[in-house]
Amino acid sequence: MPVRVLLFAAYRDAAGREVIDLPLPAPATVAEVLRQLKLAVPGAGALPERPLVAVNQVHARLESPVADGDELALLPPLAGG
Amino acid sequence: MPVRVLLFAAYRDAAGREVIDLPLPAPATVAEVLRQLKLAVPGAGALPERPLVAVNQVHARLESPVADGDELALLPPLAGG
Amino acid sequence: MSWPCCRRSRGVDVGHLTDAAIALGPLLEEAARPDRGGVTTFLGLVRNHQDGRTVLRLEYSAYLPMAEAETDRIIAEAAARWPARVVVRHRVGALVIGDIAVAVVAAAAHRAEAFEACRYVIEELKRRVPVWKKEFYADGTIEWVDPTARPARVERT
Amino acid sequence: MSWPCCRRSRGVDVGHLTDAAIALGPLLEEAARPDRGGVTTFLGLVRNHQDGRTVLRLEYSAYLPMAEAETDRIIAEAAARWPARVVVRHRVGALVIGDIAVAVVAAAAHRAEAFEACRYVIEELKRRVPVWKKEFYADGTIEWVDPTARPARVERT
Repeated sequence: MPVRVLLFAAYRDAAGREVIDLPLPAPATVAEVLRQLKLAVPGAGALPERPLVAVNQVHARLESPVADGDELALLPPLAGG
Repeated sequence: MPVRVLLFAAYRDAAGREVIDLPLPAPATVAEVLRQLKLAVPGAGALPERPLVAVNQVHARLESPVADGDELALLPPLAGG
Repeated sequence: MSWPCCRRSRGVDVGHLTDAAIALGPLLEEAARPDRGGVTTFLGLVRNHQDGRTVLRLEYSAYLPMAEAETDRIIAEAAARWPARVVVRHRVGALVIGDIAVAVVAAAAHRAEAFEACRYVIEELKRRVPVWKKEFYADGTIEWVDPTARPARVERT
Repeated sequence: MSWPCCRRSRGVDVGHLTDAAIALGPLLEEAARPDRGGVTTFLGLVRNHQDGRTVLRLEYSAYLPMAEAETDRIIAEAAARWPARVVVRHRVGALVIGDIAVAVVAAAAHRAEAFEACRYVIEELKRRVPVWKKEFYADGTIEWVDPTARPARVERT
């Protein structure tokens, strides 16, 4: 199944990419997507073990399920306000 | 000794006066000034037993001393802000 | 008695009490500095109701010299407790619905300090600064407001 | 990726995030009403220092659609807990020292509610809304700010 991964700020700089479409065996979890991402994108190896994540624009956990067509975002430490 | 008593807002309306100079035997307390005021000014009889008071622009108590030339203010319930 | 409204003892400063409309912009300028990134402001606006009655307008009066001095003391207490700069303005005279009756601006390097200093100052101001409010109601009556005579819920307004 | 900045889904509303300078006046107008007499505002201003280093300017970026949605959720949570109207604006793009980076305005009938709602929203916003800050220092270095890597005292800024 295709999953779109979005990278922001420092993570985007590290990976050199901001949007990555990954083909994945369904069903998957956030953790599995993260593992595949680190294999597929060299710069992504520098991402932390447990980054802040969102699935379809809602905060999620590494154990959260990821479904066909979901948008998974990897969020560096927030620094708003 | 002369003591100046200031009345504000509802107390001023009740007493019909805003400044009252009272001659008093020294030493005196706020309570004594209040007692004399109620005798001297008819409308002051309606003032409460224990009003909020200030001596020389600082919050005081009924037991606080009042000295020659002091300015004693009787303060209705505060309603600022 | 009448005191000149309002104090002009701090240079061009008009003191904490003022008979002119309160504009927030200048107060923010006065409190803020490039190293104070958190600014908490409280505005007390004239409401159109009080205890279920419709208010048309109101008048604030004050024991001006004590109100200035007590506000000075409150600001000094806040400055001793938090590294914050606090600016206060309170209207006296005639106000209409929506007017700013009081403004408290607290600027600090960190937002917790700004919030705490601002809250402290408005709470103490309401508790200690000698200001009185006369409300003019739609039914034609006029009253000196007595917060101590109100139910607790409303007293916190 | 780029989303149109910024949401215009609520009529003329520009959404919670904006690439234009934040003016407080319109936000107060938006939050206030004649029956909401207590208005607490928090402004986060761009400071000229961070962890002892001199900051010249900065850039905020955001995961815009999620930032809008998460801010919506936070405001709804506040509205469920306190009878308060809360308005939020957060800048994105390039800012200089003294600019308003974020503004939270909470208007309620009573000041306790206004303070609590305002504080809740800014705390949750900093904790949950996906916005990032790149700081440009006087020494020529540039860094993505990581509040989690800082001493606790500074983290609360």
